[in-house]
Amino acid sequence: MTATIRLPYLLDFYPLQDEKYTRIHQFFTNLKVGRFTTTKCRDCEKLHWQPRAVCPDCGSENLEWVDLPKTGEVHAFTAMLLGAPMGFEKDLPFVMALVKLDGLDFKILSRVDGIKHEDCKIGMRLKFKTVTRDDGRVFFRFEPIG
Amino acid sequence: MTATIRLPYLLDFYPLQDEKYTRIHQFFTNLKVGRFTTTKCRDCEKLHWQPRAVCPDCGSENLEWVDLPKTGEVHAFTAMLLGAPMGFEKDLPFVMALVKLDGLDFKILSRVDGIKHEDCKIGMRLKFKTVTRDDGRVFFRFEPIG
Amino acid sequence: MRKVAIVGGGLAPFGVRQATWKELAQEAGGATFRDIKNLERKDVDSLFVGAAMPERFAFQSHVAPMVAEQVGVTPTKVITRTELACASGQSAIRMAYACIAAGLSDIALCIGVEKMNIPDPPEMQTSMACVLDREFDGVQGASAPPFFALCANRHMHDYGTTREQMAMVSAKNHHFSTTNPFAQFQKDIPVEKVLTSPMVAPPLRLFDCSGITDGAAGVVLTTAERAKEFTDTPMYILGSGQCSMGSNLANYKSFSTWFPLKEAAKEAYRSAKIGPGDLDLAEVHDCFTISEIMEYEDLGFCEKGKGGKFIEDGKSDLGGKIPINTRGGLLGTGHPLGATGIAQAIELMQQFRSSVPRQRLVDNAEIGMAHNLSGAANVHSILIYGRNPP
Amino acid sequence: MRKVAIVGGGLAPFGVRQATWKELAQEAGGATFRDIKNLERKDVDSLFVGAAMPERFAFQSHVAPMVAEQVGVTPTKVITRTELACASGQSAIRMAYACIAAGLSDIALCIGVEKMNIPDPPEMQTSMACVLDREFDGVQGASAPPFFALCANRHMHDYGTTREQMAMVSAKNHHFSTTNPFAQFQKDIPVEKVLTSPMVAPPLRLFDCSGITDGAAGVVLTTAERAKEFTDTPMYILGSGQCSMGSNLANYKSFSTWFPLKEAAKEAYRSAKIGPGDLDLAEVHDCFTISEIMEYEDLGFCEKGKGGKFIEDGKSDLGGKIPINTRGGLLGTGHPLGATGIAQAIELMQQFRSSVPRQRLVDNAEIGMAHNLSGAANVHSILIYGRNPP
Ligand SMILES: [Zn+2]
Ligand SMILES: [Zn+2]
Repeated sequence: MTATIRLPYLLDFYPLQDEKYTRIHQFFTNLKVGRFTTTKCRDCEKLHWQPRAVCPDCGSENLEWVDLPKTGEVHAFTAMLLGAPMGFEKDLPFVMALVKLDGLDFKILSRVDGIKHEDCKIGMRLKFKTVTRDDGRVFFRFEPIG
Repeated sequence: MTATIRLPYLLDFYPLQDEKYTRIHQFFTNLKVGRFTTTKCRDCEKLHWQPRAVCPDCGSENLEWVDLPKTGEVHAFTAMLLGAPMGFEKDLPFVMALVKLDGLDFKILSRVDGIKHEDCKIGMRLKFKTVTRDDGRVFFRFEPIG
Repeated sequence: MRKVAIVGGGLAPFGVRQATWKELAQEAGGATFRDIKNLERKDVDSLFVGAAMPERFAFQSHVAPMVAEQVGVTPTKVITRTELACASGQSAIRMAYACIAAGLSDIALCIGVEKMNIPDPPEMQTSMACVLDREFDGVQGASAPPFFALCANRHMHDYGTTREQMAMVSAKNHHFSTTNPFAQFQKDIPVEKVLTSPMVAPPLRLFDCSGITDGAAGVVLTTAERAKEFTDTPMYILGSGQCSMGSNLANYKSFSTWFPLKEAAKEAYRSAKIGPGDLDLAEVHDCFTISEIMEYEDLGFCEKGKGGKFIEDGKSDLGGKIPINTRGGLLGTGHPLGATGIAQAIELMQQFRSSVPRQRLVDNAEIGMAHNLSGAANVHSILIYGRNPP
Repeated sequence: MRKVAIVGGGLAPFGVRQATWKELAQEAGGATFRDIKNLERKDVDSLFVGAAMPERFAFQSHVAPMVAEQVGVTPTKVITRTELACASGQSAIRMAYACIAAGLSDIALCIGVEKMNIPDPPEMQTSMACVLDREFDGVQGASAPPFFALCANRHMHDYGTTREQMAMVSAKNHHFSTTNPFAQFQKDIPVEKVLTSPMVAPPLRLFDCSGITDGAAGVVLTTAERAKEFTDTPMYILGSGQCSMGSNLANYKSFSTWFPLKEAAKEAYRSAKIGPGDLDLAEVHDCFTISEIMEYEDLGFCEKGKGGKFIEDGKSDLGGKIPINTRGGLLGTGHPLGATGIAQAIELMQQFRSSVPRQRLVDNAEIGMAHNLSGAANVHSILIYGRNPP
């Protein structure tokens, strides 16, 4: 028999996601229904990554939630084969890529599921997906298209 | 059924005690046989607390292990009633004191076993004792004399 | 050496915040830039982040560039985080001061931030305890409340200080914090309530202790010469002092006198060319009620051993000899470690500007002190600020 | 602004040490004072401790006063810890430099120390990963090796850099470290062995990565004016540069050019009034082989994209255009985060003194650079040192 032991807060990479802990809880609420969103400043029009509580360009808190493109391409890739942190050991090996979102400048770091490192290529097309943990917390990853 | 879960290193107050981890492993080896010791510099005669690998007064590494007095008196006292760190919760409440060792200037902080806070007094006489954990690691505490 | 001034600053509200470490930094940055009309983010050339333990409380290291991004600055001269436990915020100001004085930076932002309320309180307490010498003092169960309780026990024994006198410190500072919308606690806590609150580490009770607090604060420093570009009311740094003695408790000379505080005060007064009698007000580190009482003495506001009498006689209250902790202190506003030293500077600046609420205003204040101790009071850090240039 | 010099320093051996964090600090302190004949511990007025993550690796916070006690100094002017991840040690030197230049300190000790080998390697890896943006990048599995692997992947794509060229960096630095008894690794690692070592994060293999290292280092700074009281061979600070851009990886302008490095270099050369061609040698941050190659380019030692060719042509080896990482670099000596920047300064000082072993001596060196990146290369820190006063 195995029991799941909750990691102490200071060993747990997953952000706390609800209203009690973060002003960007809407990001996670949106993820739960498959939306990939971030904040945009209504005052200076700056689009942020990651989502913000306060605009880093103008200091405004008048922000709105907007959808991000859910497709993109590999700008660079690697994989983790050795030396995983706690909570990631059982996932080894896994692929990571900088994903250039379509139409935007952001190159977001993401795990890429469903592919081996040997089969990755710069420029390869990817699409957004979400993963949900046992405790209900979510995060996003990407996977190859088609 | 309960199982003991080892605390991660960064939640475990007890020092790692063997040769693999510390140059003052002799301190712990001595504790295990009931000796309360520290280092003294053979070059400048400085007596250290806590035990050292290098003399802070003259930089010498030519140090010897000497025995400390195992009795002393309460210089100041308190207790922890609320807000214990992990690993200490089940010990609540417990008494702590600054123990002025007989004949020396050191006022060493120590848990004091076998007494309630209400019964403590400045000047009260104490004697050294050791405690041993399940995993074999030791530390010292004090307790009232007589 | 160039003269240095603080030209503005702002706060994120202190308390049990429903916000992450990063979001608190964002708020402090936003508030700071709102306070300084003519300053653009791109003009900031340096950043100093005061933070005690983001590695533990927020599971995040290398926080200086993270704060730069959160607040929208791009340091091209100097960037670092300063850590000095409870004095991490003041340490950020001190390093900015040094860099500007030396000519290594022209406009420096300091952000102090701490997120201390985490889901598991024992894990928070565990992290707090490693501020002391973990291997030899922490393992014995020591953390902040027991350490200051030992000082209180000894101070009561040596000088006859009473529980009532300690409670008066808490009541005074909580009363001040009723005027401060940024404070964690905004209700009066009368002496009687302090004396009957739950015992934490005897003789200290719950309201003898500052809170577990989330918060952030920011200030901007520049040369005295350029300060008027950004504000009509700069606050100048007149002097500083800092001293460290002992780390393991066994190596302290005393527990009822903080010798490193006496040394730091001497140097602060010397460098500012003033004496304690020249101060119009002071922000001192009241992490526990006993701390403020000992600080009255070791800062030279009263004779050694008479700190209890000093609060009893109202000498540290508004209208007294030297009003202390008018923003509510750590007891009233909470103590987000990295933010505290910066929040103290903001209070003095706002006092000099006469922009604090009437109920806590010290009329015509011209010289003020900000003091922080850190850890088990083995380091004391002091800055002396003035409304007029040195 | 007063001119500043380093008058001496010493090391604790780097490696998997059977010693605690505190004991490493003691060793570095001892070695530093042994190196500076006329300096007494009581004359040190300030202490700067460079440490990246003692809160996690050593479960210890508020480390500056702890180091003061461990090495036997009593700072009465300035004391703080500086944290800037992998550049924490250089940050300590920079802050000491600022305080001495400004007149806030006269004699400052810098101690850099890190204890990274802890009983549970995954716990160590977990701590290392929080150097990146933990909430958004770390949660995706990112830590140092994958980040630098992404840079390598992109640099190979953009400029045709090869695996063999990267391996040459490792072979060169490991060869230098065979001359360094303080190094973690003291054996030659030929190119072939690098290329067949276990894959960590493709394209990076084990010997493309610096080690997990325990170590400590110390230096003492004072004014250029007083330097000769303590040594016949002071090393002067000629200039500095530091720049921070981006924190979350999404906000980087490029992964094959480090723009903040280009900015930091520009400022360092400007303030030292030199160009890259004036450098006789450099210590640059080879945490991974690809880092050193990118640094050749972005520091201006060669054209953009030609870093691979630069190592291939032996330009960074002894006798080449600019010998790089003669003590063995991070690849050869290991990378105890807080100690690295200080160990680099010691190497340059010993080169200027001609006291390093003949096999790595750069004859008549007069000007050298120490460079550190930190975290995911979002901050770059540079100091320029000289054998002669500025
Ligand atoms: Zn905006
Ligand atoms: Zn000695």
